[in-house]
Amino acid sequence: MNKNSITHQQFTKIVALDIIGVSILSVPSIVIDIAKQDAWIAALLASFFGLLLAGLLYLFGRLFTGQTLIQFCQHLLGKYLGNGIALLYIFFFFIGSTTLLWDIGQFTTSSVLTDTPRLVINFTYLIIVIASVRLGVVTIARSAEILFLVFLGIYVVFSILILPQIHLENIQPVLEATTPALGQAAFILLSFTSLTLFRLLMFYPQHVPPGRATARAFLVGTLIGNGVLLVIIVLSILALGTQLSPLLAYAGHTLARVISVGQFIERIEGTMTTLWYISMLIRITLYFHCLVVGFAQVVRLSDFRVVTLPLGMIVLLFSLFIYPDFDYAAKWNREVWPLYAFTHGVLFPLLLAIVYWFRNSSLPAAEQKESPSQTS
Amino acid sequence: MKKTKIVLLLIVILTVALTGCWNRRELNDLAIVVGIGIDKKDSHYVFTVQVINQIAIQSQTKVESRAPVVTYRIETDTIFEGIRRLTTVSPRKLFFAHLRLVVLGEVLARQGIEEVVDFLVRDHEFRGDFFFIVARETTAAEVLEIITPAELIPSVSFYRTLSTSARFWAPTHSVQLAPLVTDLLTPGKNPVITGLVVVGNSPSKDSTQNVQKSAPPTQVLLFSIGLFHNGRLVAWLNEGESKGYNYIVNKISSSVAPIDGPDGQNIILEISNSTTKLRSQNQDGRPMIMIEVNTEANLGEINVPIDLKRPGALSDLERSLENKISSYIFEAIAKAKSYQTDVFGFGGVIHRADPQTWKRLQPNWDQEFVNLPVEIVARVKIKKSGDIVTPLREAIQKSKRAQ
Amino acid sequence: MMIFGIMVVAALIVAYDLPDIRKKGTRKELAFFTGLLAIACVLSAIYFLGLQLANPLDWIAFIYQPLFDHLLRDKAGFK
Amino acid sequence: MVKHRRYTPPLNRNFSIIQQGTVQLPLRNNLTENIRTVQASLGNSSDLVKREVLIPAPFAVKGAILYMEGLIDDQLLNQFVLTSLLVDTPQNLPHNDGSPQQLLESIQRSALTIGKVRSFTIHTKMVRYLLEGHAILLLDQCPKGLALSIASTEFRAIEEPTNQVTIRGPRDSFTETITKNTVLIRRRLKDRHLRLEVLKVGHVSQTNVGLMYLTNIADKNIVTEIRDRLKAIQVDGILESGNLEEFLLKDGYSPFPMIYNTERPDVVCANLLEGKVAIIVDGTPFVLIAPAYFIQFLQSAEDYYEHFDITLFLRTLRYLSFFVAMLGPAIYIAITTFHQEMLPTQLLLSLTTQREGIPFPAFVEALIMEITFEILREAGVRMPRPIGQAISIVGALVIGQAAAQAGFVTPAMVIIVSITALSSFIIPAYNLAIAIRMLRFLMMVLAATLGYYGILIGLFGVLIHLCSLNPFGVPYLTSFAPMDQEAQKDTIYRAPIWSRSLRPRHTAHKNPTRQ
Repeated sequence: MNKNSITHQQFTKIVALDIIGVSILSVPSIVIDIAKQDAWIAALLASFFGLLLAGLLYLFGRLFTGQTLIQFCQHLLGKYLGNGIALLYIFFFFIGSTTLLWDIGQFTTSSVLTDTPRLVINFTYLIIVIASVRLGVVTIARSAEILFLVFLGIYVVFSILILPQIHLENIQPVLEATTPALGQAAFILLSFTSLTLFRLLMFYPQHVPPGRATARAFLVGTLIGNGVLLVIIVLSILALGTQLSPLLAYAGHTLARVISVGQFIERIEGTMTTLWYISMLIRITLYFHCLVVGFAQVVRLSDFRVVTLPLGMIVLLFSLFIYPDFDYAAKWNREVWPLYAFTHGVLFPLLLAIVYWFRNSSLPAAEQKESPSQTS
Repeated sequence: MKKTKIVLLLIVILTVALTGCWNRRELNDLAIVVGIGIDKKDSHYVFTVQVINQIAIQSQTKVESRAPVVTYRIETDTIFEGIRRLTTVSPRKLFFAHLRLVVLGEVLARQGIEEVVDFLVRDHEFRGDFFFIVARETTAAEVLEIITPAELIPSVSFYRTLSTSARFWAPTHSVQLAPLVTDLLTPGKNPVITGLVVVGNSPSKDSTQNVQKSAPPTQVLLFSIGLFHNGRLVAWLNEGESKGYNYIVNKISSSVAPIDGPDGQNIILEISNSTTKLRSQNQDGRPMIMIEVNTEANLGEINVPIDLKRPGALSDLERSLENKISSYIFEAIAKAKSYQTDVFGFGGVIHRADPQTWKRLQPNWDQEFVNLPVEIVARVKIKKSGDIVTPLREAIQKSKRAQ
Repeated sequence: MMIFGIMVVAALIVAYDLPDIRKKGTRKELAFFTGLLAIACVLSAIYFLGLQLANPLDWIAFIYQPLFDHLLRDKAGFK
Repeated sequence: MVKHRRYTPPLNRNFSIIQQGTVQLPLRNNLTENIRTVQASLGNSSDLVKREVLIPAPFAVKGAILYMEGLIDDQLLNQFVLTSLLVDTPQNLPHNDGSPQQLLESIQRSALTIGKVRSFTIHTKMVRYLLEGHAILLLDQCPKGLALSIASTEFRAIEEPTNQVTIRGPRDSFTETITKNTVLIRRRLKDRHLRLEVLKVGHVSQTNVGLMYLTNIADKNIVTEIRDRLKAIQVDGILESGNLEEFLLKDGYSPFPMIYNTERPDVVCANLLEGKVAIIVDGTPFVLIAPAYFIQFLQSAEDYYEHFDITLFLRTLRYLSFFVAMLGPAIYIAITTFHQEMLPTQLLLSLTTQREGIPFPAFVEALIMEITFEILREAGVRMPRPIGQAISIVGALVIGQAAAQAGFVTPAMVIIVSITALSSFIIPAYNLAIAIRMLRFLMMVLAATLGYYGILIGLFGVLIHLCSLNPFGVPYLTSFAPMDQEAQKDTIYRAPIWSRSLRPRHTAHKNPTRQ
């Protein structure tokens, strides 16, 4: 067994946790706000496109087995253009890390520890993130495996405990939402789930052996992730209703508050915060991993660990004010982020693939060199 | 090398720890708020908080002379300011997560409750599992200052009463935060809140003397349901109408229903199970609401000589209960219609069944609601007649006759 | 106060990583480490002195907001 | 700048003489000279016994028997050495030319009625043999000697295990003698693939360290790595297997144990069958097993002897108590000082009334109680047994009653601390229990600072740390991460033995099936 490889099971769980990521916390209210009681249809749509995207990402990743996305850019487009695209990606990873860390701080300071400075929350969380990035992808994969178990356990308990609180009539009438609303909801959902999944390209071609099992890991992971989101969205609609959910910053958290089984199992929202922190952890870690590894590869450092702490400090700083307030964040998430994610998650990879295809067909002799992986 | 790294990490953790403790509140620094009362007096708000007096309820050193709760009162111009200013009146930090009861003064309720609700939703410390109550014909402060006999803490006492009576007694309706907000927001639904009446307003109500007699001079009765329209209290339902309301919204799990026997005397039926289905039907392009009540009842108390073994006797009882239920429902709807407030969620029913029609009706729903035809179908089934079939009184008469 | 904090954090980072970098890494690693750390410290200092730092999200929004407004909101009917 | 002064251990004098070559010389012909050299190199130590003998006629050769007093078995010496040499020799030995050198060889071949006899020609060896408990036979006019293995076996007998007690299961445990210990293992695994390699570790102690494994199962790389690490050890003495453990794990720090130790032969055998390597150190009854996984420390030998459903129950209990032991006070602190909304109202009321008049914050209260408890526990372990009992009574009174009544601590805190303490006793491996007890304080600090969030951060940290551990190339969290379907048959749930047909993947991939 190769010590550096990630098993397919681990990869499945990484994909799933990564998709669930921050989405489980902040997305339900946005989606329900737009698509009302039909939000679950939007979620289904998003899962469908998510599967499609997962397949494409897998195929795209196969173009450069053994390399990362950044290396592929450099390789394919040469020093200047390649590094240019790479820098755009790194900027994206930077935005991803900082905004997610902001989300952690925002959630914690508004719902869990209200008087604690955001700096402290972000700082402590970032320490964990930096530690896992420094320990390497294999460690991240293993912790993802365990975190996934814990997550799933709490999640299932959570969903079952919610059941007594649901009102089935909340989901009626079905299909009232207009097509644009459904489309937008699905697009936003997608921008939180599969559109940004390309960060996996920063390590998966190197660490996961290619083949059918990997493709399946991609698809199964996407299915699990989207399934979890779908259930949370449905539960939010059923238990909180389409009127209350959009008002709440963190519908999932409020959902945990309404749990009351036999007047005994209640007041457990504190325990349920575990869910959000676990799901966030893998995603931020991956973003930060991509950021430092990408940076190290652009400037060609031999060891990416060197820049983890300084970059971590910058991320921490920006995470304090990246969104000036919650309204800015809400508007950004609805209006700008989906397009931004789309550019990096679909447009650029497509362009890269086209360039690759073009160069490979025009330079058949170079193929061996361009993709040493194809054969191996 | 490793050693220095570990030491550095520990230093970081300890620094954070030592400068920390931002949110820390020791248990004995807390003033546990169990009830909030909000009144409006002229143009400003009066806040009353009921806080548990920990010293008084300490089990080992029980101080009989101390009241189990303390109430603080403050007057401000805005609600937010009020809640913040409250922290200055108590030596301990007010802690709202265990709030059981929010009592709204009738004056305030009639002027609008949106602001109050907004605050309660926004602040994370309010968990939303408390009940709302309107202090009918009195102020919230009055209600919160009463000392109750059966429970040490009055708010908990009201909370319990409310949740038990909502289960065993039809005319009350418990409302928590989330449903209230939903009702306020949903087009085609208006909220209701149970009203509470203070009976026997004796001067000693706010002292422990109130609990030293087995029949406390001042008591609080839960009574009737208050109808809201656009966040404002507009009317009170009487007991029968309140029952009708609960039948419509399917909130009856158990109750008692007196029906008139042949001599005008009562036969009391115990309702063991009741489900209501609301349906919307299209009648010549106009929606109509069908209310279908299916009730199971048991014989409770029979004060009239009636031969239950006679064929049709039970079904006669069933018919008369059906009529009774229908009339409750009818009265409730009539009352709501007269105030143009759809507290039953008929609009939602139409919305779910027929979104197209709803879209047409929604802008003018209040008016449409008044003209909305409603059909009531009540079905009653008497399941058990109690352990004895024949009423005892009749059996005695019979056996005497036989002698 | 916060400036002092930044200095302490920077010192901790240096104490944590510098020995390893000097032992294993090349001049380039050292340069990027110190360079980034310096940038981080300067930015933090600017922020904690109460000055406004540019928000990178605004740059992105500058490009994408019109795109959303014209393409998605007006044409596709997004809210 | 002040240079770091390296710590150099003072060398043992005897050792340095041997090392520096004063006696690195061959044996001479002269018997007295040889004896004198030996005496000199041992510093005329008084426990060196010199017994001069004369091999009777027809040889009539002077000789001497040397041994360290107490290291050899006197009875064996009398019965099998002296008797053979002095009484039976003339009859048994062929009468040839009679040079002492040949005589020695014939004695070795035909006269001595003991098992292990080795010859040597240099002093260093002789001294070493002496110190290892051999008797030395020297003859005059002969530059060669014999080392007779008649070491005293008067050590502790095999007794019941005292630390890893089981209700059901074998009652023998290892002793301080390596030979006895290997026998205990050999007796259980009668297979030609069972290998024992003995290395000597420690310049001074010259401790025998045995490496045992099954060649057809154990991963060769792991064995080689362990052997290499053992050989690389530079130290004066190894007194307990714990010393070795630290050497084997010196390139990474973790509070968590990564080498298992046991005093039970049956546990060692079970592990050998799973492809692990046992390291037996002379002088200690604790045998090391490497590589060890995390879950192994939560398992007990009995798990495999009792019915499997009982095991499921017991292991669930252990995993639960693992977390209780680590997080008990932390969660209590977090809930009572940060998340009071999580308590049911009634409980909150009863806790608040308890806390009325307690002078310390909950964290300090917990700290006081925890430290008191740790002191008591340590005192209980170190004290002689009868006093230990008294200590536990005092402890129970002081902690349980007096402190709560005096208003130092709340009764609730007493309950929490006691439950935590009990939970830490449930963990079968003492070294894991200690690791958790230390982490508990860290968790308490985090909980007192950041509440539940702090605990989560701490748990994440611990998890990541555990995930990054790879003792001897095997993931520490094996069978959870990387997740292994087959290994689930022996984690929290132990499948019936008959259904566990596969050995652990990481250590025994060479020969994966059991049946």
